[in-house]
Amino acid sequence: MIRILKSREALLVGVILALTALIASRFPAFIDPANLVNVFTDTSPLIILAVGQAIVILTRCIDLSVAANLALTGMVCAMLNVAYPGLPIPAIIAVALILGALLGAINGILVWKLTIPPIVVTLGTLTIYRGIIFVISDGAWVNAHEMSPAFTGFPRAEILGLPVLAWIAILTAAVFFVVISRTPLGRAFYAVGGNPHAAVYAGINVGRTQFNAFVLSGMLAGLTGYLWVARYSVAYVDIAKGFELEVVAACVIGGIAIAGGAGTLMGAILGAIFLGIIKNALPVVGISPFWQLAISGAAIVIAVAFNARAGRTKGRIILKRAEVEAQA
Amino acid sequence: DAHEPIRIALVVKALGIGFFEAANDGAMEAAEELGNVEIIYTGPTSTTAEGQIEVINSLIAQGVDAIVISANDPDAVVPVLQRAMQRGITVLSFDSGVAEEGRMLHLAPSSDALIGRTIIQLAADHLPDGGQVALLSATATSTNQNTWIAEMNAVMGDYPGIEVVATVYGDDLADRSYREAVGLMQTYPDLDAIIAPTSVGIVAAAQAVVDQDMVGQVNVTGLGLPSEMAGAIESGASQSFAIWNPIDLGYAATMLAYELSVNEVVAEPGAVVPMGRMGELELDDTTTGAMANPFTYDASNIEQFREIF
Amino acid sequence: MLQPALSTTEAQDTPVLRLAGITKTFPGVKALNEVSLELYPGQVTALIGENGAGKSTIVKVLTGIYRADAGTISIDDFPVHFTSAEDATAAGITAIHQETVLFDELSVAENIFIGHAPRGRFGLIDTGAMNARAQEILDRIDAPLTATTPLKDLGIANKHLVAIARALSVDARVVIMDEPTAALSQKEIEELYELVNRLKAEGRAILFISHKFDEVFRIADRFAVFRDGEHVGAGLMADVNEGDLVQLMVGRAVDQIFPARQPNTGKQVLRVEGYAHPTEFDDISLTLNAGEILGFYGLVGAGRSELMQAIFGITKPSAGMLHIGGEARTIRSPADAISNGIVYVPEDRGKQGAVLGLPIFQNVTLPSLSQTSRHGFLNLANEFALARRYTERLELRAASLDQDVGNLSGGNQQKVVIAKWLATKPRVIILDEPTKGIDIGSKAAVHAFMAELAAEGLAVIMVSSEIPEILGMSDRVIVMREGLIAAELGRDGLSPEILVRHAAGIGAAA
Amino acid sequence: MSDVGFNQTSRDLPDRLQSPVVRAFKSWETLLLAVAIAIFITNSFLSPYFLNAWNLSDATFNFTEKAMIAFAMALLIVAGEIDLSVASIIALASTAMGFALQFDVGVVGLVLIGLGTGLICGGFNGFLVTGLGLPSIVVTIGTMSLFRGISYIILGDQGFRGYPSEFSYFGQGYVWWVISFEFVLFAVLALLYYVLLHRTNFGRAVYAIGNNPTGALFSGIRVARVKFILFLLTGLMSGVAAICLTARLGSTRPTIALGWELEIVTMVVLGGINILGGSGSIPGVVIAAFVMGLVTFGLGLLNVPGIVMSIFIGCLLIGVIALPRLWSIWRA
Ligand SMILES: Nc1ncnc2c1ncn2[C@@H]1O[C@H](COP(=O)(O)OP(=O)(O)OP(=O)(O)O)[C@@H](O)[C@H]1O
Ligand SMILES: Nc1ncnc2c1ncn2[C@@H]1O[C@H](COP(=O)(O)OP(=O)(O)OP(=O)(O)O)[C@@H](O)[C@H]1O
Ligand SMILES: [Mg+2]
Ligand SMILES: [Mg+2]
Repeated sequence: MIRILKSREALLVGVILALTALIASRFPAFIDPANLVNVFTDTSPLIILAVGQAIVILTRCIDLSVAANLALTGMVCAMLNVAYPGLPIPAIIAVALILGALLGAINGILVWKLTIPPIVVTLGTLTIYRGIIFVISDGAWVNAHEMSPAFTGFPRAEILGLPVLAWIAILTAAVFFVVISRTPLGRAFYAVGGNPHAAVYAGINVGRTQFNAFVLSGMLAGLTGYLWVARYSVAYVDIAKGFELEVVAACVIGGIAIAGGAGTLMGAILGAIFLGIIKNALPVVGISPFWQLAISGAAIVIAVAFNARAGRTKGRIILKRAEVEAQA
Repeated sequence: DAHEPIRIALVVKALGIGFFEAANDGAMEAAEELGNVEIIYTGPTSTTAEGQIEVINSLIAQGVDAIVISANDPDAVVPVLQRAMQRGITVLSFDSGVAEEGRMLHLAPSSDALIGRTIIQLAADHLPDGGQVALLSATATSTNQNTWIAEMNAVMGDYPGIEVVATVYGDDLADRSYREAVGLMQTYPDLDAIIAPTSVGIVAAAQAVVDQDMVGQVNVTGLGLPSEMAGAIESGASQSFAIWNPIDLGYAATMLAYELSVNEVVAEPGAVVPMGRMGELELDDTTTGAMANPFTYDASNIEQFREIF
Repeated sequence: MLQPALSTTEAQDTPVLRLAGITKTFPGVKALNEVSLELYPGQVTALIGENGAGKSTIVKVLTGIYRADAGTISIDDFPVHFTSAEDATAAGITAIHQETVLFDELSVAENIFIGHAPRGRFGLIDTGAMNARAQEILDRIDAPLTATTPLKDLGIANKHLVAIARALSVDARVVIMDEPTAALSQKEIEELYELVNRLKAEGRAILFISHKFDEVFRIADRFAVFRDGEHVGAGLMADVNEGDLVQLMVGRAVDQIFPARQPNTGKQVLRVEGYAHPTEFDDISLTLNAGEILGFYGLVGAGRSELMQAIFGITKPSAGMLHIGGEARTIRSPADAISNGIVYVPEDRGKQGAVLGLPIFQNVTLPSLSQTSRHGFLNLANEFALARRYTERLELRAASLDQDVGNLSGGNQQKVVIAKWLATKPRVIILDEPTKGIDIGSKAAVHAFMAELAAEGLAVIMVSSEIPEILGMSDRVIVMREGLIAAELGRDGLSPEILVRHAAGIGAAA
Repeated sequence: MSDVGFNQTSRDLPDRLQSPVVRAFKSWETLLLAVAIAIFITNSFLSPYFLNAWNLSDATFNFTEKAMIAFAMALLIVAGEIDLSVASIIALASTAMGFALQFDVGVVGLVLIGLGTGLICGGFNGFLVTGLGLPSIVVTIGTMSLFRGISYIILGDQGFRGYPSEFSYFGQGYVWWVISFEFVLFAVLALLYYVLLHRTNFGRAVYAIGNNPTGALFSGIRVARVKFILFLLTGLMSGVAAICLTARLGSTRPTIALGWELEIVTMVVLGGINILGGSGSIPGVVIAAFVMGLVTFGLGLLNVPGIVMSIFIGCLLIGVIALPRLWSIWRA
């Protein structure tokens, strides 16, 4: 019980609740259910990407290409929709998942087969993917009026009062929760990140596990690409530019160790929600737009500092006396 | 060499923006009319001054005859443009201006005062009893939007019932603008209109109004492209909006560049420079001239223009 | 050179596993050169050899972690090929590796079963079954552990038990143990011997790697000796004595007796008064004189390393004073300690002792750069000269001084670390388990060297968990238990029994 | 005991197996230099405007400011840390200088304010990383927003302009003929950082820390202090770059130098600095700066959009690292 209370996730939940209460005390409309749904929906892309990024970071890698992958896949989906307006949504989603996974696989194969450091690989593919968007679209935007209503309507459609976009975030979290905790692959993510050297001894192929992480992260980025483009009804070269760092920030705020091997999916999701609330609350509570950037930056720094304090391992205790005190 | 084509570079804020693509069409039209003119359409991929400077550097190196620029930052590009002028290149700005010392003349799409009045007038037309309006601008640093907003504020006295409750910035990013628009509607439940004097912001705001089920309550207006705004007019999210014709703007800028570089017209206060089918441009004390009045689009004429730009 | 006492044709059984002509080359090192090895069911084969002889390398070849450049592995005379650790497990080979190969963020059960966890519905891991089976194995080896505990909550010795449990979680015909007792206390070592006997009785073939001769003679049936990547002999333990084995191993006789030392105690150099720490140790007072070797004995986990690290400025004590040469000093960092003449050879060589990615000479000069440089600018010639002086004195084996330390064997890495400290001309040298995992030849060299240093007037603290080493080397012994000093004993009347009693808290009064 | 000698070779251990010259020839820098020369030759064939002293001089502005930061960043990355807030430090330092304009502080005052702001920001990052023990990649993602955010708070939708004309020398002045002040500064800093990393005790400590921070600490290196100094240096170089860039632009906006951080990291990595710490060299970074400058300028002359250039840079980044590995795989 004490363990649960002291966990990083619980702490983060507490911070999120406190933050929400603080905002609500000044702007009661913020905790209006409709607005909360809104905030959650707005945060959904970040949540989905954070799930993918969390897996990648667990394996001691990092994927800086997620936002570029999102933008490229989104553009392809939008262009497909323009070219074949009749294409059913499931087909579009399949394209998004497959293309995203493919782009992730490119990262993965470079990390796996050529053992290039992930940050270098994804720094490279980040610029390459963005460039490809320009090449295929000739720099032109795809605007709302060119997209079919079904295409733009899908993430907005409501089921039980919640937009599909939000449901997809919930579903993603649920599926990956099972993957992480109950499949050999999920456990391998922890093993590979926690002690890659030892993972080899345990018969785990480190490179392939990292490859799988990149494919999953890419797949989720691709899915988000379609959802993003449909939600905001526009596709162009620069969508979600710089979002990759926000995704990483969400993971780390949520307690995913940047050195790999430690942290939980729940933490990453809470980290995303934390950032989402800050981002969404600031315009709503009427803070000058010029203050927003600094506030979210400060929030990241404070959250990380807090997190590191909370997560500091006390290590073992040799003195019997101290051990007794610690248990008391 | 008379046979070498005259090379006029059109440096835009960022590649891929519909408005500038249309301006490029106008430039091409002018080039065809003039003959022996080559248009180099270029610009950075994101709206930064540093990006434009790199582009201008390479244009200087290529020794183009004229640079026509819509600046991301009126001051930051001044030194590099001054260098261009020192190397004998004609420099003029259009759409979003460059500080006076960095160009020979500035072609404003319309007079700033007129635009300022138009955007508030568009909102006021549908608010006979007054009400709350909010501004959704581009980046906080973009010159033209800031000037228009200033001009608009200057005439607010003529609209006593109308209150501007907030100004927010969507950075000319679709998602950011969308979120800001949603934020506006939540913060100000009684909001009646959103004025977005930017083609990116206005589309995003219209989308947000539709998504928030606020059609009929919040009217989105401002400056936008008919092709992009057709849907918003149809859905009723926007009653009307205005814009000048970007094709004409590109055409006029090219004509001016040609006059200055080939026909050696001197751009000085009070000068009158011809610009082909667009007539003549009269330069004021800051060697700035306005092309034409903004034109208003609504349900009655949108169909006619949506295919054009 | 001694010939193998027994040729394999005389063995009663046929080997279950046979390696022939195995060669493995690393950049610049031929770690294995056409070696052969045979393991017999129901017998323990001890593999011995100096540091860097290639013992661990053959284990890694056998478990599919390395692929041999040449040679064959056959099981029951069928040739097999391993491309990963999984293949080797599937072929019935399991190993307790020299390094701890565990995962802090996973539970004990998950550590035991990672790679071959029981599956339930939809191919998902059956957590319940996994925990139950893990608990079963833990109970079988008398490990006082719960299967669901996160591994990070365990101490180092318990982690080792998990590694053993992991090796037992597959039903293997061949069990390999690479220095399994290095991190265990006496009691746990006894339990391990029992386990080995059980495995033997079940008919499994066991490969047992150790540097401890008493242990080899106690449990092994056969032996194989490697030297410099070559197979130099094999046979039955019954046919050889310790001297023979040592001769085979190092190619010469080694005087195993600890160096004779003249007590040569000089002035007091170090005095620690009332050092305390909230969780690690308390009430520590000690003195150390020039020319003296002070032994620190205790069970693994008694807090000796923590105390030494506090003296060296890594851990901050919450109270207490430290005097050097009679003057009070505050030591806030290792840099302070070094400038005060205190140096520390840590227990964890790879992580704390050496910078594995830097060349030998740079490791040696790292704390002495102010000596070799002028105004903060490097002088490579001086550095090579300094490095050469001290590595030569320690008989370092390497290809060049420019070679990365990571490519050296454990014993040679230890020499680099010691050389590094000697180059700073310290007054006090603390050696934490200086001969842990070091072969007998290097061990004797380190012991002789320690005696030499003390004779030169250096004050030496030697932390060790090996009783013979403590008895053979120390002028005085401090025994620690659970973060406290349990006893301080003079050289006279020291016996293994007294040491163990104090360390375990049984009470010397009896 | 020292006579026992069980290994004869230990007596005559050579200093090195490979002479430093041979080693240098086989190095990353050689490969990169070949790439740079190839690009130079290709460019001079593709565009008639390329081989022109003034044009080449103009082209150097594309990379000099970024390279100055890249030098300090290289040391930081060798030591196993990273600073993603550098571009935001430029923004804040430039803002501080612009703010100071109204107090008539003079050119020297402006320079000191620019450098000082850089130092303070670097010190703040350094404190968070070494004082509180936080991971630098995350800390600097946070301060990246924070520093630029402060610029926004101060500037809002305004900009600062009207820098004294002497100030513009730092960004627009020429020392001699086509040799700009910025280029000279770049060259001098390259030399300084070369000496610092490769020829001093401090540089050795940086390598040791990058290889094994614990081992370095146990060897008496003041790890936290060295890292803190590296963050200070990176902040300082961002301040220097802010001075040059502000002088070149003649104005300050909060969006100044947006997105530079990743370009700078790319430059450092392309230069052969191991992103995981522990290895790499300053000459590599210098060549990488030229490679990136040449590619963007060469393609710019062909009016290739910047984003398409970035495809080239991305491919170059991965390709240059991948090639040697592909080669060894292919040979095996
Ligand atoms: N990954 C590697 N790369 C390069 N050289 C290696 C590598 N692994 C081992 N070596 C070298 O191969 C030789 C054999 O090493 P190995 O670890 O097998 O020795 P060992 O007999 O187990 O020694 P110890 O008793 O110290 O454990 C040594 O010279 C070592 O330096
Ligand atoms: N559970 C643990 N968590 C973290 N570090 C540990 C743990 N167990 C051991 N260590 C570290 O590993 C090293 C070796 O520990 P060891 O078990 O030898 O204990 P010790 O306190 O050093 O005592 P001694 O030297 O008396 O055996 C020490 O540096 C210790 O700090
Ligand atoms: Mg070994
Ligand atoms: Mg210890």
